Amino acid sequence: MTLKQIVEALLLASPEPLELRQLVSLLEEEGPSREELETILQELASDYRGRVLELIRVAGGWRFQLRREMAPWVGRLFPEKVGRYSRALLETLAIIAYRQPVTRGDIEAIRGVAVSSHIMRTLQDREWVKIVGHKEVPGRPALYATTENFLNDFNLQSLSQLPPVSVEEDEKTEEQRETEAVRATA
Amino acid sequence: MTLKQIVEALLLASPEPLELRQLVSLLEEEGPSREELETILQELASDYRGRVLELIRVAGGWRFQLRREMAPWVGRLFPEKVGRYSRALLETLAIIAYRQPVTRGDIEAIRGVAVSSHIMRTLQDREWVKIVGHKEVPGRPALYATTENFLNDFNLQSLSQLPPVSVEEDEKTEEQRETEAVRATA
Amino acid sequence: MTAAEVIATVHGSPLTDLPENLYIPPEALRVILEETFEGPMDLLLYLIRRRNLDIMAVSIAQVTEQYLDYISLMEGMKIELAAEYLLMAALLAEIKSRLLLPRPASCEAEEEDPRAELVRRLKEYEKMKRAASALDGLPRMGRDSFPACPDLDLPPRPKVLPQITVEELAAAFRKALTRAERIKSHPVAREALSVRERMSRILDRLGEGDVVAFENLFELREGRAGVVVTFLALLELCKEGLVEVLQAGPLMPLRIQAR
Repeated sequence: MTLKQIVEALLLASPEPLELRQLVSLLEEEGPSREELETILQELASDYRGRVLELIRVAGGWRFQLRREMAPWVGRLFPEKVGRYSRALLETLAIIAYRQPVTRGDIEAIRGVAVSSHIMRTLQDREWVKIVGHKEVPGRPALYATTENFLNDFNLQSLSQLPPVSVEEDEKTEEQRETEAVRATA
Repeated sequence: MTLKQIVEALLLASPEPLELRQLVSLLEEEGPSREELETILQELASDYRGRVLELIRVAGGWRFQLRREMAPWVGRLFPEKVGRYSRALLETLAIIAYRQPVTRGDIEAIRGVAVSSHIMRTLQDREWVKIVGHKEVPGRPALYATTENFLNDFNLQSLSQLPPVSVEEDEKTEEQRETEAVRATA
Repeated sequence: MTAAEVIATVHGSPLTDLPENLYIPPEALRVILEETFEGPMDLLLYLIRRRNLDIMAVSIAQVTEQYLDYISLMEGMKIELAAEYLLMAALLAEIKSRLLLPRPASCEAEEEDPRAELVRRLKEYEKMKRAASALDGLPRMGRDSFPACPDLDLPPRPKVLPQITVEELAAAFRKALTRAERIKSHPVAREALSVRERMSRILDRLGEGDVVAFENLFELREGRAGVVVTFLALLELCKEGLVEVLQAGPLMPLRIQAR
C-alpha cells in the first residue's frame, strides 16, 4: 500500500473530517512528515476534482464529500419521516378547541394529569393556540384559545363547524331519570 | 449528471447495500431499465477494481466498501469497534447459521452447555440473528435464524456461500453406501 | 496422580510429591477449565484430539477414564464445577458400566451401542467448532472491511409537521371526556332534588296566604337543575290546582299564591 492509498482510505472511512495532526497520529508507525501528508492531500484533492466524490477542506479538517449537485438524487435515499403527535397533545388541543377559553388548570381538570409545558409550546409554535387573556382569579392564569390559523389548517370556517361530540352516556341517563321521575309523579 | 454518476453517488451515500430493485424505484423519474442499471453496476465494479474503494455484491445488494487490505490502517479509526468475539459467541452463531432454524435447546444440545442470554442478546443487537417463529412443542420455544444483515456483514450473498464444513470420512462412506443401495434397488 | 510419578527435577534430584507449601489455588484451576474449554464436549474433544485419535476409533473407556480423572481431580481440590461437566461425567460412567456388563447374545442385535449417541454428538460439536472458526475467518464488516462514509452535503429541508384531521380532534375530545368521567372522584353526591319535595316546600312558603314573586321561588345556588325542579314543581302545583299564577298585565311580573 502506498501512503497515498492509506490516507485516501482513512479519509473515505472516517465519519468525521480528519485534521492533519490526526493523520500524523494515525500514521505514527509509518511516520510521514506533515509536509509529505500535505502534498498527498493536495494531490488527492486534485485527483478527485470533478468527480462524484470530492476531497474538500472544512473547518474540522479534510473530508470526502458527495458533490452538492448529487443532492437531489441522494436526498431520495432519506425520505422524510413525518412524526405523529402524541395523544396528550391531541387531547389538549381538543379541549382548548371545544372548551375555549380555558386555563391550564381547566385542561388538567379534564385530563386528570398535568399539562406539559412542551405540549403548550408546540401548540403555540404551530400557531394553533394562543393566549387570549387572563382569568380574574388568584394567580391570573392565562386563558388559551384556538387561532385563525387553527381554523385554516383544519379547513374550518368557524368553530361551530367542529364535529359535535355527543353528550356522555351517564349524563343523559341522569336527565332521563329526572324526566321519568316527573312523569311518574304526574 | 450521467446515470452512472447518479448510481455511483447513491451507492456511496447509502448506509445500506442497495438492491437493483431499490435503484429502479429510486430512479423512477429517470426510468432506466433493469438491464441498463445492471450494466452500469458491472461497469462501476470494474472501474473501481484495484482501487481503495471497491463495489461488491452482498445479500442485501451492492455496496461500496474499503478494500480488505486497508483494514490494518482503517481499523485505527475505530479502535473500540475492532472487537474479537468469544468462542462461545462464535460457536452459537455458527450453530444458528449452519443449522437454522434452531431453538436455544438445540444449541445447548450441541454445545453441551447452557446458552448465555448475554450472547443471544449480543447476536440480536448486532442484527445477525433474529427470532423467526416458535417451535410447536410444549413451551413454544423461539426459533432463531440468521438475518440478511448477517450475510452483509460477513460479505456473503447467500447462506449457500457459507464455508463448507468438511464431512468426515465415515459419514461420506455412509452416504455412499446409501447411494449404492439406492442404485442397487433401482 | 501417583506418588511415584516424577513431577519435576529440583537441583538434580527428582521430586515426586508436591511440596506442602506449593499450593495452586483451586480458583486458578477452575479458570483453566472455564477459560480454556467451552464445556464438557470441548474438554472431551480435546482429550480425544490430544492423541490424534479419530472419534470413531477412540476407545471410550480410555477417554472416559481420563475425563473422570480430570473431574475427580477438580472435586478433590474442592472446585465447584459447572453442572454440565458433572452431567457428562455421569453419562460417561453409565456408558462405561453398560459396556462392562455382559449381555445375553439375543439382546445384542436390538440394543444400540451406547457409544453411538455420544460419538454422534461429538462429531456434530466438532463440526460446529470448525464452522465457528470458518465464520470467524470470513472477511467481516467493521473488522476487515469498512463502509465508505462521505459527507452527503444535503441542503437542509423544511421540517414536515404532522397533520391532524378534525375527526381525530373530535375523537380525542370524546376520549378525554370519557376518561374524565371515569377518573373523576364523586365524593359529593349531587343534592337530590325531587319534584314532590319541592312542591311541598313551595306550598309551605305560600301557606300563610302570601303572594310571592315568581322569581323569588328560585334559589340560584341550586343551579340549573334546581331551577328546573322548581319550575316543574310549580307546573305540577298549577295542574293539581293548588296554586294560582297571577299577572297584572302582559310582560308584568308573575306572582304566585296558594289557593
